[in-house]
Amino acid sequence: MQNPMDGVAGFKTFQYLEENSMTQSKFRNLAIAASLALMGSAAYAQVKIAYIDPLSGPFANVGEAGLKGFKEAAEILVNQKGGIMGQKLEFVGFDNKGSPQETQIQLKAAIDQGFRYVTQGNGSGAAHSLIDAVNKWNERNPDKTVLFFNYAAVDPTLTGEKCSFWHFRFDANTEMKMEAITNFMENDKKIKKVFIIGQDYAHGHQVAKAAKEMLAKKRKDVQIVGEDLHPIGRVKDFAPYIAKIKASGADTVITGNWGNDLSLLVKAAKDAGLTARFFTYYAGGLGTPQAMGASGENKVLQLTEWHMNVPTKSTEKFALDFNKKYPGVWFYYLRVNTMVEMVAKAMNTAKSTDPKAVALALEDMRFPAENGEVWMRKSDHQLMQPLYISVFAKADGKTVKHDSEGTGFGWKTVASVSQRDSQLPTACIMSRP
Amino acid sequence: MNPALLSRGRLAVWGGCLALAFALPLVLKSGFVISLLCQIGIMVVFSLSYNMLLGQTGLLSFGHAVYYGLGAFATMHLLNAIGKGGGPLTTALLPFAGGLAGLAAGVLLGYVTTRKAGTTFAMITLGIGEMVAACSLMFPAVFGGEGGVSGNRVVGKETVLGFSWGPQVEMYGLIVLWAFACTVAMFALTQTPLGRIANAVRDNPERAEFVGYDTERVRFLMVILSGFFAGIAGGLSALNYEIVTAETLNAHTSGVVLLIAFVGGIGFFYGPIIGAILVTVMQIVIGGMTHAWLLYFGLFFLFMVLVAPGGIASLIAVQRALWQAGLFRRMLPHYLAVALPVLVLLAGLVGLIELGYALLSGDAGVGAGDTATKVLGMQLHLNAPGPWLTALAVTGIGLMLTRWIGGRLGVAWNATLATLHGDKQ
Amino acid sequence: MTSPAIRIQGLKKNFGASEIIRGVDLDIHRGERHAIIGPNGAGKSTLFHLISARLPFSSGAIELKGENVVGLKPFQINRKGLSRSFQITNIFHNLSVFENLRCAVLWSLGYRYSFWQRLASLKDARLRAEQVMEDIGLGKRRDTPAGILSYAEQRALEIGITIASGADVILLDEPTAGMSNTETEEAVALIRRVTEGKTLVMVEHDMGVVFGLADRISVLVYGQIIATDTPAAIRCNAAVQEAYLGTSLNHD
Amino acid sequence: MEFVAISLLNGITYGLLLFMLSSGLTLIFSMMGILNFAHASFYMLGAYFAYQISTWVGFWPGLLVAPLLVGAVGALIERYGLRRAHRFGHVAELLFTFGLAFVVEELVHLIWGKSSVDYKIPVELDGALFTLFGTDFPIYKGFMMLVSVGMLVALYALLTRTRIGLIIQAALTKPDMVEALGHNVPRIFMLVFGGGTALAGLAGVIGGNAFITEPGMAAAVGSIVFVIVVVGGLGSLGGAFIASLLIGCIQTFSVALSISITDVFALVGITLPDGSQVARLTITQLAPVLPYLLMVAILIFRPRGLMGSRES
Repeated sequence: MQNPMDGVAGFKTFQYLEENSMTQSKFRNLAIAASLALMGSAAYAQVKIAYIDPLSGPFANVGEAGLKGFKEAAEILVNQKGGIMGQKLEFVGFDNKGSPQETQIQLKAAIDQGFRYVTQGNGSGAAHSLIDAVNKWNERNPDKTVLFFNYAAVDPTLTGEKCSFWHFRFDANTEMKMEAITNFMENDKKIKKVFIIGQDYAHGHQVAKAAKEMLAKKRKDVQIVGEDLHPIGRVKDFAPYIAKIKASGADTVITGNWGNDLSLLVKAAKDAGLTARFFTYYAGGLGTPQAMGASGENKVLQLTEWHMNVPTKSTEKFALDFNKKYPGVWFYYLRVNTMVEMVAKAMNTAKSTDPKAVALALEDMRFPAENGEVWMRKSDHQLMQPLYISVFAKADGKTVKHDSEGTGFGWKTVASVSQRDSQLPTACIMSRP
Repeated sequence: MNPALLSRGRLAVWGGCLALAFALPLVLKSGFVISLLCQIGIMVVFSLSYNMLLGQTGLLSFGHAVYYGLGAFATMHLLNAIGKGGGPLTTALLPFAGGLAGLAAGVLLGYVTTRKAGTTFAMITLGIGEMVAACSLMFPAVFGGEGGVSGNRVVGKETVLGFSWGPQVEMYGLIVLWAFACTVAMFALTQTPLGRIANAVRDNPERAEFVGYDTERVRFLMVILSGFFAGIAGGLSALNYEIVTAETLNAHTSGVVLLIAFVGGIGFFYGPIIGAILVTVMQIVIGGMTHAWLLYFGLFFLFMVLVAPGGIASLIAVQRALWQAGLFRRMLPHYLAVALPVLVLLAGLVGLIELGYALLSGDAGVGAGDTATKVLGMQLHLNAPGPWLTALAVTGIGLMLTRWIGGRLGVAWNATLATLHGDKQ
Repeated sequence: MTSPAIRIQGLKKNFGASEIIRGVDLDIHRGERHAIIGPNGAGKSTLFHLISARLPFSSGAIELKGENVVGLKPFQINRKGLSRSFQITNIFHNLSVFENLRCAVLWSLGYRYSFWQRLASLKDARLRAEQVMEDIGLGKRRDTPAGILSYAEQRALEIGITIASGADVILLDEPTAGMSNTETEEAVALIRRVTEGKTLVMVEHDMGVVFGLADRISVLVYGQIIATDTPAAIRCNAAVQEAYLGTSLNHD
Repeated sequence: MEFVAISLLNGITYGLLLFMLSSGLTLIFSMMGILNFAHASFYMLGAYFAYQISTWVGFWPGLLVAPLLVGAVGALIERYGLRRAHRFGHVAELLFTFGLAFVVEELVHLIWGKSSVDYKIPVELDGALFTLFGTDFPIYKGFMMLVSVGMLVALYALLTRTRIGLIIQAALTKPDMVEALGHNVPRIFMLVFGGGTALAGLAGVIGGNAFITEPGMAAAVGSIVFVIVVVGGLGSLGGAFIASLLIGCIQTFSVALSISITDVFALVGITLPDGSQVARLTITQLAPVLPYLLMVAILIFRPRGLMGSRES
């Protein structure tokens, strides 16, 4: 049985999950929020962004890590540097429990409390729900528009067929990531046989489809020796899948798996002595390195916009401070910082906190992020940024200076993809207000 | 037994509820509260439909969300299929199509599940629920994969009596109408031969067979009808959220409806209504205040199972019986007397739990006990013994007082109940 | 001549290796009051369970009013006009006395699984249930949940449910078990009243009741009927005397 | 061939782990008539207790102590929770365990956090036991098999060679009779519940590090254990054993079959229309649903289960 409460249609009206910057008591805040909600007014001296992600239930750890990242980024990268036209930027958590329907309720709660910006990232289902709801809201309430910043939902259709003027994505989508991975594979002639394994849902299907199409174009000689989809979160023992991969003779595995489905897969591979390399999207953070441990050494590769051993101007310090301040939560999302800085810059440039003006300012923005110059493409609102392929290797204090999540293993860059090279054409036909 | 379904008293209650439901958005203008009321309305229909099985027929189902979810998907697909060809009137009637889908699912699945009652029924519904949920992720063409299926309830520019259903408050009106109609229908069903025989089958299936009824057929019919109303609830949720995801038919949703019905009281028709309102509102209050709300909710549920397995409705019913017998006044001082120690005990427990959360998984993360942390609005040092000892002491005192005064309440309660039943005999 | 109310031929029932009913042949005439007696463990209740299809039998045949009823389910047999009571009270505990009785009359009045008619408007069902309620003397307990009735009242309700549908073949399984003398007398009067003009088959231990009520008596010993005759004849039957060795068949 | 051998090993290992879980559930159900919804939560507790103990004194003491602790917790819950719920009937009991499942999960969140914990396989058991057709068979899996079989033998000995075992065995088939014979049934209930949960705890101790110790681990195995108990037959330990191995092997072998439903039907000469999504599903995709299908089929065609002696 899964936790029966996850789906409880729970609503948190007055969700003040202030982590540590609160000066008033929660109860007083509650009262204020309640009266504001009743009046429906929005007299804030701050710029507030509603963070709508799971804060309870099975994905709560991921949601909480994200929220802490946003708060820290807002504080250090914006508020300590003068804020937004003198106002503070603040992130407030709204618990959607990972449910697309709950997401809509939380959006309503946020709008009621005067929020005009929302951000979300965990789960494309919730992202779809949010993009629909925001579009409809803006259509029905043109004087109170809302803008949606997506920091991690990677379904290509969100900036493709379903693209919206009111949605900006700061993470590379599935296809862009696969483009980068297959570009890398194109040059690695050791790869002969590829096995694709994924979770049996939209994301897994998209990864598999992109991998097949792109490999067919770039490496005609590579043989795809197998393709498996397994139900998400239901497989305990991956040994049979590993046995199958082994039997297929694959030297490379591509997977879009995340969370336990990834950790268990890697552990089972190690147990069975499978030597194939794993190309992954999500091996880098949020507990996966810890769960994989030594079994991932020199076997697991990941594609990210950044990792701890990519040299930066200030993010290294930021990350170390973050890890110290929140023991047990490891800094992972550089794109969160990028997003916070870009949003602040857009507001300052537009000299307005009106969502439409901010959206227009964000379009086509070029920004020197810590991982290199990034560009928000106007045609589909997809951020173009450099990407890194790295392998899980023993921390040595030099090229692998920092380990990941205290495991003694860290990420070693094996290739980087420039912002320009990660670009792909889009199917977006955007309707603009 | 009053021969009229709509006696004057009953008519007043029904009318009052309807009037109250319509009046609420006039007082509470907040869009969020209206969304909330919409959710309550949907859950009322859903949990009442669930109680047709558990409360009225004695069938413990762990897969009721299947009917709800399929109703929602059917409604959404129909909404999208009609597209521009429809109008607000068609949209308003769509939940009926959801009901028909739930009914069809009831015919199909009920045929399999209702062969048995009791534990076997519970497990087979669990299995079928898991199966449908697992399958829903495998057929993205029907269930929309992770993103679900979305649609737009506003069709065209025309309106019916000025309603387009676009604004949430108009949707709320629609939900109230449907919920009211369904509630009346489900209540009426309890007053029909089938409804009564379902009670008989719940109480004693063997005897029901020996007064001429095929218990399998009775269960089957009840599952079908219950599926119909669950499907309507699903259809309403499809219109309300304008998105339906696989989540609507999985085990979580089935678990939720069971909790709601049980907490409200399965032995009474209106129990699930109380449950739907209470569960939702509890989550607002507690969920808004603390990270630990799931824990509090779980403990509350266990408490209800152990202390008031008849749910809130049974507590109300007993008090009402006391009131009518003129005995409520005898108990009132005891209630008041016991309220204080219970509050002390609760305060202590809440303090302990909140301290625990703050120390172990709270704001500053694991092991951050050396910094002053906010707990219940107080700035506390978690590594100092003071707060912990205080909370422990309060809990201890509360426990002792509760046992002492609670014991006296128990004695008075038994005496009063004896008088009550004595009067009846 | 019309066929008997119940005709049993060569009926056998095994539980595993042990044979409980070992070939019973019995005709119950229409309109008679027939008692089945026998020592404990003779299979009397089992015989009832076989007739009413609560248990399947191993071999043999049963006819109800000339119709073969082998393989039918309990509710089907009930619909053919056979109704039974239970040795251990078997009522609808959470329903009121009135509702218990109303449930019992619904099918026979043709309301079946209807969910489009209001119970309250079914005048015939109400009148019939009220009639039975008066007959069994529970008029004052109309709205009391059956579960909290006294034992004797529950036994009366048990009989009430059994006869409410108006079935013309009634099987009563130890209707007076566990009752005091006065209660038994009332129960006998009740049974006599409500089975007027019907076929009654009863299992009973109380010989006073048996000899006071029955037109004919069958004696079941170790799964076989050793005698079927009038009370007077049974009293003098040597085989019966032997089977009941040590027990008196006289009034006590 | 080699694939069959490897899969068989994997299937049996997994099946044995499942048996450890389902044996406790079966015992509890047979004795008390309770379907313990929280059973997998005790499995999770076992893993977390063992993790905590392993951080203090290492893996081996935890192997012994953690299941005992879990059993003690189980016994206390029976004494102060379930026994009370029992007065209100089976539905209340079932709902109690239902609620318990998520209170336990929240408490685990509270105490050990929401992410996975680093519960490691002890060094002594890390590595390959033998290599079969080029695939390593890890020592730890061998160890898991050993513990499972050891537990099976111990359980068998307990049930057939001791007085309490005989009483329990009698209660499996004739619970009323045992009560009538004047045994202290409440205490036996407490023991059985404690014992059953301890078995789940043991499964957690050795399963937690083989897989991942995290708050969702109970939910992940919860429903599969129910399937086993139903398929095997409620109240039948032998049935639970066979069903565990059966489901372990089904899950393992079905992964190997990349043929689609269309192919399956083609084998028996039926051609399915092209293009339907159902037809294109492969057996591998269906693998985790197969146990549920099996359960539904069993419930329809043989409600007492493979080896069960009584219907629920």
